[in-house]
Formats: sequence, structure tokens, C-alpha cells
Amino acid sequence: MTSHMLTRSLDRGAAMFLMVVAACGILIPLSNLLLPAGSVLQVPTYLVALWGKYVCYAILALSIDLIWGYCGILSLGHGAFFALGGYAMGMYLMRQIGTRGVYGNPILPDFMVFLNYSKLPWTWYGFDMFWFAALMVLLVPGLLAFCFGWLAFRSRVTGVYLSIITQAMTYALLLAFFRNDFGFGGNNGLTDFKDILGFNVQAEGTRAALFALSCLALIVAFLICRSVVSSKLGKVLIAIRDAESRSRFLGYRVESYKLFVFTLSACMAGVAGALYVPQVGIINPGEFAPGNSIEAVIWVAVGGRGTLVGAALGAIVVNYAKTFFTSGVLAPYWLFMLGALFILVTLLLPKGIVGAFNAWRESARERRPAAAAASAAAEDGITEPDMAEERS
Amino acid sequence: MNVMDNRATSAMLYLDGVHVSFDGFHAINNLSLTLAPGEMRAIIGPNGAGKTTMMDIITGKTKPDLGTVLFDGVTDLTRLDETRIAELGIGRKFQKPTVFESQTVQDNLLLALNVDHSVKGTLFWRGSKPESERIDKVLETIRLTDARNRLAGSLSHGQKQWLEIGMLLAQDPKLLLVDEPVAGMTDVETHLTAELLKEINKTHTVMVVEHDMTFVRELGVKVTCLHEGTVLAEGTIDQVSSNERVIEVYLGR
Amino acid sequence: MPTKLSARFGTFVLSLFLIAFALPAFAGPFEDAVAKFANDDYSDTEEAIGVVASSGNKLAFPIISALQDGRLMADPDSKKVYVTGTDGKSIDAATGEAVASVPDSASAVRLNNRLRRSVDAALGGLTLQSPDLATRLQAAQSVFKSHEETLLEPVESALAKESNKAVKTALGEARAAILLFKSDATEVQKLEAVATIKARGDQDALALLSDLGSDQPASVAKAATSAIGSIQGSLAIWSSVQNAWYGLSLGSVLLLAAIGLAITFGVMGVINMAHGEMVMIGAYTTFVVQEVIRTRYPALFEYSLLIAVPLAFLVAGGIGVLIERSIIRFLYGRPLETLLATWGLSLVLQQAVRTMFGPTNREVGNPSWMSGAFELGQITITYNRLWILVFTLAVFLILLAMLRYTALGLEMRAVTQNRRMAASMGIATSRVDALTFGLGSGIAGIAGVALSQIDNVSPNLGQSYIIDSFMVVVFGGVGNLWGTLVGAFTLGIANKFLEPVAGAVLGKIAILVLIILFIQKRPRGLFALKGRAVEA
Amino acid sequence: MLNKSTHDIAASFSRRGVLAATAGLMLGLASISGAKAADDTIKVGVLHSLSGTMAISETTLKDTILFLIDEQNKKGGVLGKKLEAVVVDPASNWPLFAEKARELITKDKVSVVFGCWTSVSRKSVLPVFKELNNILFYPVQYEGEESERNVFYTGAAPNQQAIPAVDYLMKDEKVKRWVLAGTDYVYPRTTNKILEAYLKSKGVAQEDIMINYTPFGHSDWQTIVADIKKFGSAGKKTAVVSTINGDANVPFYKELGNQGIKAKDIPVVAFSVGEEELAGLDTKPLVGHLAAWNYFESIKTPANEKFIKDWQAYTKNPKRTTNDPMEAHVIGFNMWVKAVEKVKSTDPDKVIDALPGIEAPNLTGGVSKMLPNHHITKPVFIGEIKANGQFDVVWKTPGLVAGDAWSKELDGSKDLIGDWVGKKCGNFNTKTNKCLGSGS
Repeated sequence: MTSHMLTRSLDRGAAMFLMVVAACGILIPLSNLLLPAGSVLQVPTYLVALWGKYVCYAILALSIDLIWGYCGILSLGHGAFFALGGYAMGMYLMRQIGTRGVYGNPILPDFMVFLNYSKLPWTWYGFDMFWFAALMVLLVPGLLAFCFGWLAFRSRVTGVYLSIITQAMTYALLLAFFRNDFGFGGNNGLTDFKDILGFNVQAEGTRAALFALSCLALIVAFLICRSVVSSKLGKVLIAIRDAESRSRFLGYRVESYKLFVFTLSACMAGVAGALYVPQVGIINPGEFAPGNSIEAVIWVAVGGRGTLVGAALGAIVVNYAKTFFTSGVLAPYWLFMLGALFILVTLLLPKGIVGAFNAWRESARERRPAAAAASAAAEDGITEPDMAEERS
Repeated sequence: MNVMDNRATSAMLYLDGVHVSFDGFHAINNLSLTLAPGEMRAIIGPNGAGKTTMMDIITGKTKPDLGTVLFDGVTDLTRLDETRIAELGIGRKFQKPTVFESQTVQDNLLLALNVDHSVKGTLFWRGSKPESERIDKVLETIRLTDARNRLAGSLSHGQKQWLEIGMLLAQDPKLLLVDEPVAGMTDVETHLTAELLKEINKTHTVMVVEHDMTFVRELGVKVTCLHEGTVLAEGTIDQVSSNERVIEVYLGR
Repeated sequence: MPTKLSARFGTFVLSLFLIAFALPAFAGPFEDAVAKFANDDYSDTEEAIGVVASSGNKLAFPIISALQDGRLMADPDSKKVYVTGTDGKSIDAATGEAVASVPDSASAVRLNNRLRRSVDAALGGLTLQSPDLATRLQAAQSVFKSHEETLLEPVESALAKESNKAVKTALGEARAAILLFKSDATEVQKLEAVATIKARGDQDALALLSDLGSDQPASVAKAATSAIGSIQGSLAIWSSVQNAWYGLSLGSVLLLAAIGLAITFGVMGVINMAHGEMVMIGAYTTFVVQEVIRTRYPALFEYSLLIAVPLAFLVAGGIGVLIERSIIRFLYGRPLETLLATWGLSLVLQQAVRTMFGPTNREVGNPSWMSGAFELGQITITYNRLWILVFTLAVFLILLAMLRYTALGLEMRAVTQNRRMAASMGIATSRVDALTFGLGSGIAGIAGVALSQIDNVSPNLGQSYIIDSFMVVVFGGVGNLWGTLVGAFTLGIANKFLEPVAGAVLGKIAILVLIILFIQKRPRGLFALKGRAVEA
Repeated sequence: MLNKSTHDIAASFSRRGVLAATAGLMLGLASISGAKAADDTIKVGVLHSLSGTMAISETTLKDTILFLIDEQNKKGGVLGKKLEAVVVDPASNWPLFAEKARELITKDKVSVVFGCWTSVSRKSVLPVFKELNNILFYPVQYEGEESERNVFYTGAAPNQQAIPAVDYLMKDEKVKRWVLAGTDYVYPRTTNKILEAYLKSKGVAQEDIMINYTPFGHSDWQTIVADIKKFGSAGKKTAVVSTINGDANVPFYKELGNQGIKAKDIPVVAFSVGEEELAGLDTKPLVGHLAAWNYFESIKTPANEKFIKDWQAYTKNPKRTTNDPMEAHVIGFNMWVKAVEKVKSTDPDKVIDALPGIEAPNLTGGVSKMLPNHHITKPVFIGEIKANGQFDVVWKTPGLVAGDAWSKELDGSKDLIGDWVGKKCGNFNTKTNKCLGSGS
């Protein structure tokens, strides 16, 4: 009985979040496209693009939460996977420009023309096909994460050491992509996109569609994370997070688990990057900057690590605050606020907004003894072994 | 070596001439020890005698510089890692109770169950009747049925010790290594733990490291005393505790 | 260019020398030439330099050296030219008579690089027999570079009188350089000259020999080619010595930046992402110290760094203690959270400095003992790099001694090894924590003083060192100062040997990849602690 | 414990909650968009980084625009309306530039934007300006190879900075051997490509050109300076053409000074070192090194002296320096004011069409003109670093140089021109008489 109650509330919880995302994914584009401009309820295009960006960040935050919140792997280089996914998409978009580039070269992107490339580098082969690019969006970050993780987890690089070498990884990629000789547009990166799948990227309809697609991707990513963390594998991940060597002595091959979840997470980050690029219109090596990756970790910390909703919420809240504070009179002070936010959250809200909200509810519940029993019962149900919680 | 007929020894656990040093400090020094199948052995020794390091060697956490460590007569443990050794059937309880504090008692046991531990297996795992029955049984054995849904972190110290023993049971290994199971327990709890271990010993080979002499006496099994990484004395508790060198070591020179 | 100039010079010497002698008292070519300085035209100035330098007039040296230092004032209206002495008194450049003051309309005669070379050449000729040893040496060097034929005689007469060995060698080389390019020198003279220049063996010698035209006798050309080959060969060997030196120097910078981190991260286990900002604060302390000195006590400028070192230690250390008390101490045992909080802190500190001092670079000057270079064999060693290396090693040794021999050091080690035990022994662990963190930050501050000498002093200063510092500490092995030392120098030298081969960018990428791979092999760095204690 | 929190927060909501939350979010979004556009002012967007790595350069430009607006308002504004600055901080983050540009145009409804420093920030906002049809004035020297309808380039194109500088060194200093040293990004790469082609066309052999790239913020210059020294000892007069960017310059010049490379031996001519960069340096060892710009603070003209005086009064800082990109903003701002007054409207289409041909005095005594390719005519000055951190002009072009959008030295672009008046095209191929690409 209790388990059923809980199953329901759990499903309701995930569903709550998913429904808000889905509702936004449907209503915002519709409002943008159907309502007349200037109407009170019409969401202007620039906000659609802006919120599309937030949604991509939310996917990135989910991917970080999956490994950090549930498996204790703090990657300070997740921006690298995000950026690689973005580059894969950017390369597709570049090749779609075709003869509409400023030099009118049908094959070579503009930057290659003025850097005197005579032919397309092999790394660019195949990116004129969407399916190939889409595959690469998953494959490139996934493969990098797999190789990196295979080396690191097998030799038991953990904790801060892992954090620091992930940082080194993204820093090395940053330097590499900055190089013009690397063949990916150097510091300027890839920009001035025209079409995606034949639709004009600047068009309102395309933007609305991309937004809806990002929301869909967020929903799918959420469901994947949800089913991973609520499976027995999720319990193993938490076991590894809390007592890694104990898990080993129980016969779990810790490195395989880490590798699996790290690679999955990198693929998700790649998808987030791929959706991000057509919406912001540029991908450049700046995305590899170690600071970006750290900032993404902070979104998760602010929202509440170990809670999927929290991670997504954190990304949206922090980025909204950033947008808000970087305009107008507060602009010179926003770094103070951002910095202070990080310090205060780690000091005062170690479990993030969602965690704190949760603790507050808990204590409120304890004040009402009548509800206490129900609460205990609710807690009980979560771990009922025969409960099929990945039903969603 | 790996053919059944060529068993080097009939012992469940066989250590011979094992050496380990950390930066010049000889933690284990020519240690030789055998444990017969079905036996329960108590290991005593002062601090720094190498008890925990010995367990580390058996479970693959530390690699010896020299020496042979055989399990079940055939398997060279020095070549394997912790996971593989655990899969072979060696379970370990740590000196400091180590349970998964943010998960429930029941989940702790679930994680310890001796079933498919691969990524794929856990990702697509579905609960089954035999599994939940096993868990129920273990819960009963370790007297935590009522606490099954509590978070392991909220248990008392003694309960955590038991939960960890329960996890060993769920793991159902051939050999249990139990490091200081009664540290911090009340007398009643200590007594109950001794009973529990004796019960377990009926079906498993057990090695217990313990300081508490009352407890060791209660177990009533063969005792090995370690000192400076080597075996100082072996025999019944009375024999060992009357050994002059043991007394010297314990009281200091 | 040299040939053309020397041709012009030659004419002046021949014609004007005589005239200047014949009509010393009248408004002659010398006075005309001096007046040309007032035309504010580079070609006129160049002509004037030639005439004045070869005039034999005793005012020539004061005029040319004033021109070099920007003390030659010219009034474009009256065409009068004045020499302002270093003592502030002025004379009329044409007559040598003292004047009360230089009119306001006069401004310093401007130079460009071409003229500066003419000035050098002229001064070289004029100061070959100066009583000051350094001036003579410099004169000989500039003659070597300009190798004007007309200077052969002055060089030879100076050579005859010279007693100092170094100057004598330099003069000999200068003579050889002149002879080598002198069209009417004999083949034997030229061969001798080639040998002398070959013996000098440095890049200037190489430049001179490479510049030798094809109109030389076959034997000379052959000798020159073989000399070039042998100089290049020896320079190639020297260049690897030079790379090693550069590596040591880069290593010392890395060590300096990382050593504070080796304490906070290595000893305390606190990941301080604001470590770079401590370095920056040290650099800004230096800036403030120099500003105060500049405005109040200019005489102390040479000592500004010595004053800044303890101050930077105190300022950064004090801020460190403050940070530890207000933030870090709540986060012990949660290294990853510490990382995030200190990252936030680094943003705040950066923006605070940006608000206080402005976003642009601030000027921190090099005291004279920190500028310039000296030659060691065929490599150039700059004083600032040398001092930083010495300073780094000194800081390292002092720190090592402090940890080993002082009470605080003992307490620190005790607390790191076993906090509870230390506490029960009566050590105030929280005080030790604060002081340890303060020490790490203070050393970062000291690093800032040194780095202000070679890098930008801007709010971004710290950021550029933070990743490298972490790499050094992780590579060397946490908790081991010697590891940090070896790690820093290894990375420095590896980087400098890779750089000429792969280029600066690829070299750096390669180093990062190597570190990543190395950590897989030895997850706890070069000098890892072993044993059970590691896990605890 | 952790996976519980999601459930709890979720449990507190209800189905009605979903609707309420979504509706609230929508209303919130809509209300943000309902920005009040006051009719009595003309809004001018300022898109310069105030934080992050580029703040060091861009903060001054933000102040410049605020100063110019202040001055213009004292004169009564434009078209009888006051100008109002809208300042945003893109924080040296390139995608944020695009986002902020979109915000300025859509939400704040600005009539024109002055902004960007790096090429990548310009590239990032470009699609936004095209899509939303607004005007960007870009004040920094850049690599060229661009002519867009919505962008006006008031900084130097390569032919207004790099090529005259090389000409000067060749003629006046008789330089025969060249080191092209730059930071590894598009501007130095392109500039060096152009210079390499140009030098070769002047008969310089390949072995007399050394090209070297370093990463951003490179701080250890020992090896490279030693290489330059070595390269310079081959017996021919050598010069360094530096496109080293921003922060890397200070350690570079410090190393040059310490290793004893004097300007009279190996001069360095820089395209990114101005008065602001020198402010962070002890310039005494650097006297004689060169910079090529279209403006120097030390140029003595009445217009410049007045500008410096007013600027220092406005910023209340008697030591505040001025520099080339500031002058570019001054020219661009005045051109925009003139164009608006000419068409009596701030409508971007009208202003864009009116701008080519507009003339505005620069601060160095000439009159700059907006060209059909959206670049302007500028004088080129070569300045020598003086001991006081200022520049002494040693050479200038006889007249104003017209900015080329497309370099004549590069194969890909030598036939291209930008002409937004006659051809209505930014990349018109004069050989094929065709406008390449989509053109807009």
C-alpha cells in the first residue's frame, strides 16, 4: 500500500517536471508563432532563443548531475563534451552554407578559403549529411569520454585528481581548437549559419521548432537519467559514490560502472551542445574554457546535486540571473553576485535549492505529528525491491 | 596451477612467505598462515602488527612484494583485483563499519546479494521472489527486520556492524574476513555477535581479527597472534595468552 | 646601408675635417651642421650627426651624447640649439657658451632608429679612449657593429694604448670587422680578421660574416664559410644549454606559482581555486608599494621589491587567514565543495581588484638589478630570470626548513597526519589550519611579487597560472614539497625542449596530454606517499 | 536520501500546479518582453565587455560612447531628442554577445549599436544584426575579408595598418628580413598571410620570412625572443612585425628589453599595442620600437587636444589615455549622427543607405569618409615608443588611405569588392560580375 502511494507520488514528481517542460515546449513556440507581435501573451523570438539556450544548459546540467550527484565523479571538463557536440553540429551547419558563403566556394567554408586551404580536411568528410553529423554528436564526445574514462577509471584516478585531469583535458582541447592549423576555424570558431535541414536557422519557425526540440531532448534526457538512477544500477552508483572500495569488495567492477555512466553523460552533454549551436548561432573554442565547465558544475550545486529536477532548475535559475544582471545598472557588479552565489550556496545550501526546500518540508512535516507516519511510510516505499519504478 | 587435480594445498586460504613494505617499513614480514575449509580463526595482535594489511593482501587491495597467497588451493590472489577476488567468494567486513549510509538497510543487502554484478545486469535488473526472500532471511538473522527501511546512516554503531555482517551473508562468500566486529559494542551485543559468527561458521570459513579477548575466548577457536607482520604464536586462546613472547609484546618490553 | 653611410662619412671626413681645422672661429660647417638639428627633419639630423662627429670639435661629444639622451634642445624659430647638461645647466651647442635658460619653444631633437644607429656609431668613435672602462667597451662593441672604415685609425690608436684585456679583445674584434669590410685591405689582413671574428663566435660574429659580400677573394670567402659553419656548430650546442636554462627558468616560475598550492592543496587537502588570485594580490601589493615609493621616496625604488616581499606575504597571508576562517573551515572534508566556493571567491576577488585598480594593466617597474642580461658563454641570461630562480629556491628551502624545524611546522605536520590525535595533544587545530592556509596564501603573494617582474599586472594575472600550478602539484605528487620541486622543473624543461620542435601551442598541448597519461600510470604523482595512511 | 528529494519536491505540486506554473512562466516571459520604449529618446546600444578577459580593452570604449552621448546631448541631442545609452555586459563570452545584441535590438529597441572588440565577437553578433536589421559600428582594426550591410567598420583594414607599416620599414629602415610574430588566431593569421604575399611580391625570399604563433596570454617568451635574435643575426637588417594580442605583449616586451634587443638593432612594429597597453609597462627599454595606427594620443591637432581635455574632464582622470579604437568610435558616432540628421530618421534602412559618403573629421586633422564598402578612409601613422609611454610619429601616409574590405594580396579575395551603394553587395566579384553567396 505504502509503496503504491510512493510510486504514485514519485511518478507524479517526475511527471510534474516533465509536464512543465512539455507545456513550455508546446506553448511558448505556439505563442511566439500564432499570437500577434506586441500582444501581452506573445513570447518574442529573442526570448525563445534565450530560453532555448537555458534548456540546452539544463541538459548539460543533468548530464553533470548524473555523474557527480549520483556517482561522485566531479568532471571539470564537461564543457568539452558539450563543445564537441556543438562542433559536430556546427560543422554540419557550415557545410550547409554551400555557395552562399562570402567567397561562394561550394565545398570549403569561408575561413578555409581565406586561409588558403586547397581541399577539405578529412575531418570534415561526411558532415554535409545530417545523419552523419547527428551520429558524430553522440560518437565524438562518447568516444572521448570512453577513452579518457577507460584510462582514468581503470587506474583508479579519483576525487580531485580526476577533477584536475578533466580540467587539463578541456584545457588541452581549448588550446588545440584555438589553433588555426587544427582546421576548425580557430578562435573565431564556426558561425554565420544559414540552414538546418533546409530550414533557415534565423527564421522564427525554425527557432520555435528548435526550442520545442530542445524541450523534447530535455524530457528524453530526464527520462534516461531517471531510469538509470532508479534502477539497481542507480543504487550501485550511489554505493560507489559513498564507499567506492566497499563496492569493490562486494564484487562490483567499479570502473565499468563509472565508464558507463561517464560515457552516457558525455553523450548527453554532446546532444545539449548540438542543440545549443543552431540557437546561439556560433560555436568557438571559448566553450572549452575550464571556467565554463566549472560554472556548469555550479548550476548543479545551486539547484541541488543528486536531484535531477534540481540540476535542471539550477541551470535555468543561474543563467536567468546571469542574463538579468548583465544588463543595466547592475552590470559592473554581476561577477560579485555570481561569486557570492557560489560561496553562499556551498556554505549555506550544501544540498542546493531543491535539497534545502526538501529539508524545509521535512522539518515542517515533523512539526505535524499526524503527517509523520505518512512521511516515514513514504520514505519506506522508495526502496521496495519489487517496485518497478522505471515504469515511466 | 589451475587444474583442479593439481591443488597445491587443500587449505581454503594459504599464505606463505609474504612480504610487504611501505617506504622501507616492513608491514608484513615472512607471514605464513593456512586456513582449512570450514575453519574459524581468530587473529589477534597489538596495533601495527599487520592484521589489516594482511586482509588487504588477501582481498587484493595491497599487492605483496614477495610470497604466495592461494585461495581454495588453486587461485593466486596476488594477481587479481578486489572485484575479481570478491567474485571468487571472499567477503570482507571492515574495521570501521562501512555501509552505504545514504541507502536503506534493505538496499544495502540488495547490493550485497550474490547475483549478476555487471553493468547490464544491474541496469535491467528486476526484483525476484527468491531475492526478496533471501533479504528477509538475512534481515531476520541480523535482527534488523524492523529497521529494513531506515537509512543505514541512521543506525546505531552496533547495528551498522551487524548490517555489515548481514551484507557478508547476503554476499554468501566461501571465506569471510571480519575485521574487529565488536569494536564499540555493548556486552550484550558482543555476546550476540559471537553467537552470530558461530552460526555463520557452520556454513562458511571465517577469519576474525579482534582485540577483545573476552570475545575471542567466547568464540573458542584457534587463535593466531601476529606481531610486526609475522606469526608470533598459534594455538588455543589459553595457549597463546600464556605464551611469554605474546605477553611481552602486549605489555611492552 | 652600412656601405652607403660609410661612403657619406668618408666624404665628410675628407672635406669637412680640413675646413673645420682651417676656420675654427667663424660660423663654419660645424655651426651650420648644428643649426640643422633645429630643422626637425630626420635626414638633416643625420647629416648633422655626421658633420659634428667628425668635426673634431670638443663640443661634439656633449652634443651627440645629449642627442642620444634627448637632452639636445632645438628651437625651430631661432634655429638655435642647446645642450642641457645632466646637471640641468644649458649651453649653446654651436658656441659652447652657457645660457641662462632654454626658450620654451625649444623641444628635444627627435630620433628614429636609423638616427640612433648613426648616433651610436658616432659615439663609438668619440668614446674609444674614454677613461671609463664600460664606456670604452661599449664603444668598441658599437664600432664592431658599425665597422666604419673611417674609424680604423682611432681604433688602432686606442688599441695601442689599451691596457684592459677585455677592451683590448673587443677593440681587436672591432679592428677585424673594419678590415674585413675594407675594400683595400690585403688578403692576409682579411684572413686574420676572419680568424679573430671566428674566435668571438657569437651571433654578432655570425651576422658579420654572413653579411660579407661575394666580392671577396676566394680564400677569404672560403675561410668565412668555414668560420660560419664552425660558429653555427658551436651555437647549436649552446642552444641546447640555453633551452635547459630556459627550462629551469620556466620551472622556477611554475614552482613559485605552485609552491603555495603545494601547502594548501598538498598538505591541507584544500583545493583553492582562488590561489591564482592570491598571486595577483601579491603583484598588486608590489604595484602599490612602487606607487608609494615613486611619489614619496623615489630613492628607495631599487629596494621596492625587497619591501614588497614581506608586505605581499602579510597581505595575501592575511586575506588567506580571513578566507580560511570565513569559508574554508566550514568545508573541511568536502574537497569538491571547497573547489566551487573558492572558484566563486576567485571571481569576487578578480572583480574587486578590477573595480579598485581598473581593468587595465598596471605598471610595475624593474629595479636596475632586475633588468638587463649578461652573457655566459654564448647564452644570454637575463637578471630577472636568474633572480627569480634564486628567489624561488630560497623560498623553497626556507619553507622546507620551516616545516621541519619550527613549532608551527611540527604542529602543521601533526595536524595533517592525524587531526584528532593532534587535537588531543593540545594543539589548537583550528589555529593551525588558519595559519597553514595563511602560509600557503602568503607564499602565493610572494610569488606575485616575483611574477610582477615578468608578466602583466592585471586582474587576470592569477587565472593564467592556476591550471599550470595544479598540474605541477598533481604531477609532482600531493603532500610532498620535493615532488613539487621536481615536477615544476621537469615540466619547465620538457616544455622548453618541446617548444622549438613543436611550437609554443602544440608544445603546451603535448605537455598537458603527457600529464594526463602520466596520472593514469601513477595516479598519485611522481612522489606518492605509499601505505595505508594514504587512504585514511 | 538524495534520490528522495526529487520525489518530495515533486509531491508538493499537483496537476493544477503544473498549469499554474506554466501559466506563470508564460506571463513572466511575456512581461519581460513588454519593454517600455520611451518615445522622447533615441536609444544607443553599447555592447562592450565590462568583465572577463576583454574588459581590459573594452571598458574604455564603453566610457567613450557614454562620453560622446553626453557631449551630443549637451548640444541638444539628435533630431531634437536626447540620446540614451543602453549598456550591457557581454562578459567576454562570445555567445553572450549574440544574446545581448538580440536583447538590445528586440527588447531595448536601440537604433544603433556601438560595440565588439574581437573578431569572434563581431562574427557572433553578425547574424543577429542581419536578421533583426540593425546597425553595428565596429571600432577595432581587424583582418578584413568582410563587408556586411549592417556593419560599419571604423577600425583599420589590413591595408590601412599592416601594409603601410611594412612599407615604412622597407624604405626607411631598409629591412630585408622579417619575423611575423603573432598570437594564434584569425587576425594575425590573415594579416600575416597578406603580409607574406605582399613581401614576396616585393622580392623578399621565403627564407627571409619567419612566422611564429603563440597561444593567447603566452607569458614565457624566452625561447621565441632568442629565436628572433638568432634569426636577426644572419647579416641582414631584421624587423619584427607583431600581431601579438593583448596581455601577451607585456611579457614579450619585457623579455625583449631584458635580452637586450634594442629597437635600433631589431625594431618591432606592433599593430595591437597602443597607449593603453604601454600604460602597464616600463617603456624605457622599449624606446624606438614602433606601432602603426590611425591615431596617436600625442598627435598635436586642435581637435585632438580638445578631445583629450574633454575626455579627461569627463572621466575626472587627468592621466586617462586615449587610443586608436576610441578615435574610431568618435568618427563612427559622428558619422551616424550626421546620417540620422540627413535622413531625419533613425530607421536602420534609411541610415544604412545614407551612411556611405558621409564625412566626419577625425582627430588628426583630416576628414574621414564612409566608403560604399562600409569601411572608412584613414591616415596611417607610424609611431615610435617614447620613454614617457606615448608615441612619437615618425612617418605618416601623405593622404588618407581607403579601407579595403577584401585584400588584394590574397588569391581568394583579390577580385572581390564590397559595394553597398551601386551593387548592393558586400562580396561582388569584379571578374565574373556576380554577387557571391546570398549577399545579405
